[in-house]
Amino acid sequence: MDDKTKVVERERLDLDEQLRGADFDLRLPATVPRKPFPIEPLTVDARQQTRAVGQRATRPDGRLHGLGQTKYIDDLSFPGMLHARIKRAGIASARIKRIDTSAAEAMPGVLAVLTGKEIPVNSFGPSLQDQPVLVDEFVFHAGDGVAAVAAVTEQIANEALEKIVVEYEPLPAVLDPVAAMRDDSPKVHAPNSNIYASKMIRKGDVEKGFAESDHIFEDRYSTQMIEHVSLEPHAAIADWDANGRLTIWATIGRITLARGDMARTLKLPMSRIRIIGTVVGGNFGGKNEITQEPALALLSKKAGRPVKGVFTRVEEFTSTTTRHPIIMDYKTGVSKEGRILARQIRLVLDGGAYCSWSETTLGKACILAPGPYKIDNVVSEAFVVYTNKTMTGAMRGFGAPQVCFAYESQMDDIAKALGMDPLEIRLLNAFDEGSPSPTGQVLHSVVVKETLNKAADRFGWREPRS
Amino acid sequence: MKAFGYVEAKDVAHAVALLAEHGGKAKVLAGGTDLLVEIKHAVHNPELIVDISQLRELKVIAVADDGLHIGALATHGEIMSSPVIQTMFPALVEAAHSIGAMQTRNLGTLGGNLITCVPSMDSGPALMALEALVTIAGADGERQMPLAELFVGPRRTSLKPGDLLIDIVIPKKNLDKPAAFEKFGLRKGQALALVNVGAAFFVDKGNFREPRIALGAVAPTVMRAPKAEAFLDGRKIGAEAMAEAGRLAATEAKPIDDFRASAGYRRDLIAVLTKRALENAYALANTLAGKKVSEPVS
Amino acid sequence: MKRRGRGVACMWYPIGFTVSANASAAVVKINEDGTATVLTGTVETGQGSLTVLAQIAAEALGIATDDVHVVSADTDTTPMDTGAIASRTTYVTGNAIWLAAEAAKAILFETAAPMLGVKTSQLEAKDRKIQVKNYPQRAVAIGEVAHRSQIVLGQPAIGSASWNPPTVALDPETGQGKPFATYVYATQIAEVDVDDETGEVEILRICAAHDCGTAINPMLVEGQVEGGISMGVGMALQEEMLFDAKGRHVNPNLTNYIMPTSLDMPPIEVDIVQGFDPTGPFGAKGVGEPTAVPTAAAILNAVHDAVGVRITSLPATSEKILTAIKAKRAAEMKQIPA
Amino acid sequence: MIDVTIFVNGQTRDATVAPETTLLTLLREHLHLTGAKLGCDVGDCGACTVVVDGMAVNSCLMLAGQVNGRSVTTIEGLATRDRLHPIQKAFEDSGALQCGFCGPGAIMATKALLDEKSDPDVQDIRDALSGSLCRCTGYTKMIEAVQEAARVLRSEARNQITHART
Repeated sequence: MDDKTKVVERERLDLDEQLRGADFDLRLPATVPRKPFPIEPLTVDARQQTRAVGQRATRPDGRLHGLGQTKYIDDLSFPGMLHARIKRAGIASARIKRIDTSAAEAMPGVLAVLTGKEIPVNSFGPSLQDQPVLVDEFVFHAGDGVAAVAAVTEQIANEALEKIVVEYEPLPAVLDPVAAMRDDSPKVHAPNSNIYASKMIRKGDVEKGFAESDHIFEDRYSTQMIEHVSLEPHAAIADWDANGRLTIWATIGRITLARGDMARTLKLPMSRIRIIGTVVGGNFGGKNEITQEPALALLSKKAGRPVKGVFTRVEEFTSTTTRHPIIMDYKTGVSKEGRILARQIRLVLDGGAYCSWSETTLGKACILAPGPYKIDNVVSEAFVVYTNKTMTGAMRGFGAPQVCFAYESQMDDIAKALGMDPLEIRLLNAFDEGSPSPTGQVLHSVVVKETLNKAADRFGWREPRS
Repeated sequence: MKAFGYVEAKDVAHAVALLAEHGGKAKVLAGGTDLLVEIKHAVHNPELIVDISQLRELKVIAVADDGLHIGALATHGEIMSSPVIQTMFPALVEAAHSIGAMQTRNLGTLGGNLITCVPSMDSGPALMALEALVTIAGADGERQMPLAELFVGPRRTSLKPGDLLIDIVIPKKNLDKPAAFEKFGLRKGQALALVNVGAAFFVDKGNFREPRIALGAVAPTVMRAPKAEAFLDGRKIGAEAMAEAGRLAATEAKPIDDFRASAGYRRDLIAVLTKRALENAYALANTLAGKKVSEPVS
Repeated sequence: MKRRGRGVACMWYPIGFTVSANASAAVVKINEDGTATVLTGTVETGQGSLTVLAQIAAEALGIATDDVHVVSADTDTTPMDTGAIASRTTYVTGNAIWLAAEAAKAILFETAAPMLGVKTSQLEAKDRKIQVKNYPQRAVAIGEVAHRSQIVLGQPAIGSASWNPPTVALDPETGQGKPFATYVYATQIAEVDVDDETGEVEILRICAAHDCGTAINPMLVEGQVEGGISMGVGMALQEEMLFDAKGRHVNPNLTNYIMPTSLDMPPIEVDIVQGFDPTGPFGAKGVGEPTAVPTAAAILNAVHDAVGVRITSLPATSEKILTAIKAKRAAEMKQIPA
Repeated sequence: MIDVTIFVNGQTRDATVAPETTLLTLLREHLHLTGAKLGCDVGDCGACTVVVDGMAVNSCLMLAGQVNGRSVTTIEGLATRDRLHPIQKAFEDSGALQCGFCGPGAIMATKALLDEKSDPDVQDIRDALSGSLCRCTGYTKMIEAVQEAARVLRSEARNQITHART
């Protein structure tokens, strides 16, 4: 840099920066600043209390986040590390006729290319193992991966993806969960039925309850597909040592399960796999299972180098799990005083292309669907169906936000029809300590009424409205 | 991003010369908030980037004999904080403020927003309602034309390869014309417009004079609403007239159905936003006139 | 015109997996200076779970949060854990750590009992000391006990434990059973303004009262509630992954997938309804997921209160709301006899 | 390849990079300043926010060539060896960061706001943070943290003035 430029630069500095510049140790090889030390105390009181529970203790990791020092996966780098990218199908349902990776493999800078056929056990999933790491015969949804590349730079990896030729024979796609339940619907995972799990809760006698009711309310509600949008995309690094031991650094909230899935897909003993969960930049249920990790491991093995894979934001939407859309039919019988006497519920969950955490979501939605209310007569049944869309899985609430939207919307309509205050009808029906749940469980530490009253007091619900 | 060449233009002449030399294979980098996204998504694969982002002479905001000049490289942030624009055209401040977020407003430029030429651009409607002119530098020198003539279609302008938008001028006759900007998006922060509206008119003895209404996101380009304008011109200012102008504007627009909204909903919004823009322009007129509202609009 | 409305929604939500095992194991090592290291297989994914787990270990050992370091998320070094899922970390992993800490503490008590001349059953750990219950004047610093235990007696104070929530399988016919060990409850109330010309909803404020048993760290509980509500706001009004007729994604980016920005979020007032669940660590249950559960319902009930329309499919976009308002007006017009 | 000289966090740095290198890549991969994060790569999420010549920008939307000869402050440039920046301290004390991935960007956006406006109201703060998407916090504690940081910075500025007078 010439002297003239330096003068210009100096003028731009504020005092603070000049002082820091003066402190600059010229021997440092890079711009990375020396770490703050000695650190000022963390908020002393809370973290030093010896009655630790109940304290508003600050988080030690919060300091590192604020300094930009937390090492997320993309902040880690190893000598010789390669960058992986995955080619996405972009078609919702198809048979793969041919995959030609030769042009990509011939590119300078490309060290490994992988297709689904090379994966020892090409399926995984927390309950049903129906999800291929990379699809090999059929495409089940547009976000499926068909091939993976590891190259010395991400730019080269991206260009290599364009050189991979995949020929598809398009197949009919089923996108609507209700249509998917019909016998004549195309089967996502043929020849199996698209309905891949169901659940039933039955208590009392709903028909008798409806007969005794003064009013019957019947409504249908539906919710949408939602993405977790963790700010940190799914990311992982795979590396092997000369003893054939695999280490995976990954954005995964469940390392024990991840190790099991890695062992299964790669046919490796668990003792030869190490999963290190780094600080995860947001999970919300979206990072509870493996995604690209087996592919990265195999690319790393082929190339003999560590391999990093970071999903793009687009892949975060197209190729990771999402929240289940649910179609919810509610039939509720109430007395003229506003007591719920019977409730019949039918839920259809759109499961997308793979099961993932659908069974859990189905179960929780089905059990929670009647709401936090004392109801003697309940039928709640739920079905989850495959469609050729992005798979739905775990997301904050496992079906509960959806059914809560339904039962609480209907509750207000019931209150309105009966001329009751929405708060009062809830207090009338809400669980008490010892109330039986829809599955017959005797509930303990029940405070639903306390939360109703507390929120109402805070809001000023009972004060005259302006 | 794929590989490309990069040249930092020393001045406008240098930029124009580079563009003349490389034609359609070159792309101009002003703020980069649209261009770099489009290159990342492989919408464009330019061979050369001509970086004009540091040309300070294209950032000048000043009143001259022929009107208010806003340099094409003035960022949305600079427009928001310009005392001249704040005083004269709060509608332009509002339009700039409604774009993206602080970080993108500090990068994105007025010229870039106009040249990208997406139908939902937020810079277009208010400027079009103020009958802004644009100055183009090309191989044959500079020329000026109405802003409306710049827009040809979605992402298509009338600029020829080698042309560079350098200046936006609000003509002298409109320097004291009250103008308003209204926008409706799917959220409050970082929203793209479902509909946006610019409106401007003079108050002449309680009547509309030279009303101008421009609509965004409801046609292939930002468009004027001539029927609504003709309806208002010379008419007594009042709430019903404003509402009727809104209804007329809604019939003139050619909105489309897409995943963001239906055409019908966009028409509903045009009617409401046009009415509100007229109301706000009138309120501003009264403020500027320094007098109390003689005729409340509702 | 803007019309104001308010809406309430309450909910219940279970902690842990549905019937199936979701164990946690933990190791607590008391260092020879009386500080402690906790090993857990769970992963910090932003909630602050490691801080909460440190607080649980500290409480059990009578030391401060700062005295505890938590090592997590490494299959080579940390014991198995079902992970950061199902709002289970505080409750299940917390119980495992609490039990492990009790086991480690028992070793300290064996060392301390002869030092203090009492039985182990007479001891408690408090304020960084091992002391005699109801006679705190007789005490010895926990560091001294830990040092003696490890260096002099060769009995390092290390405890390990695991815990799994007790459940009863559901009957396959009727679904009757005890699927979860415990549940939490919550109510949220939203106040909104609805623009009846555009259908736009502005959320003015949300009051949230949440039960989590004992709040191990109220600041982190509030953080969960506030964040969960932002997801609920997105679910209520904005967010939706859209597909074209061929099943391809239409809006796989943050420009067109509309999630709440800071300008879209209302002020949130959080109340923690303090409870005590005897099955949880120091009475704690959990709070992560339930925070996102009642928000959409409360907002849509407020919209109904404001403009009298019931939106039954989410998200309730401004277009859906305006369409419903227009349909309601049309129906009302029909009812007026000519 | 192009040569770039930037003044980053008070230090002059040279780098030779491909023209398509973004400022974010320059910082993260060439200068090893990994505080700014890549969350979307197209200017929507704000995790890559840094301050260039006093203005908060998305570093994923600038080419390295554009910052040649300019001054850049990143999250790594806020704290000194013995002291957190008041914004960092306020974010920590308020529990404003959960997963933390948006944190460096949100803090740099806050820095730009408070440099411009020492006493922002809540609407100003919401406006300044609207380019920093956060999925964990609902922005509530973040807004409280910005208010607290503003209060501390104002009081420090007052003390400095008083100190200068005496």
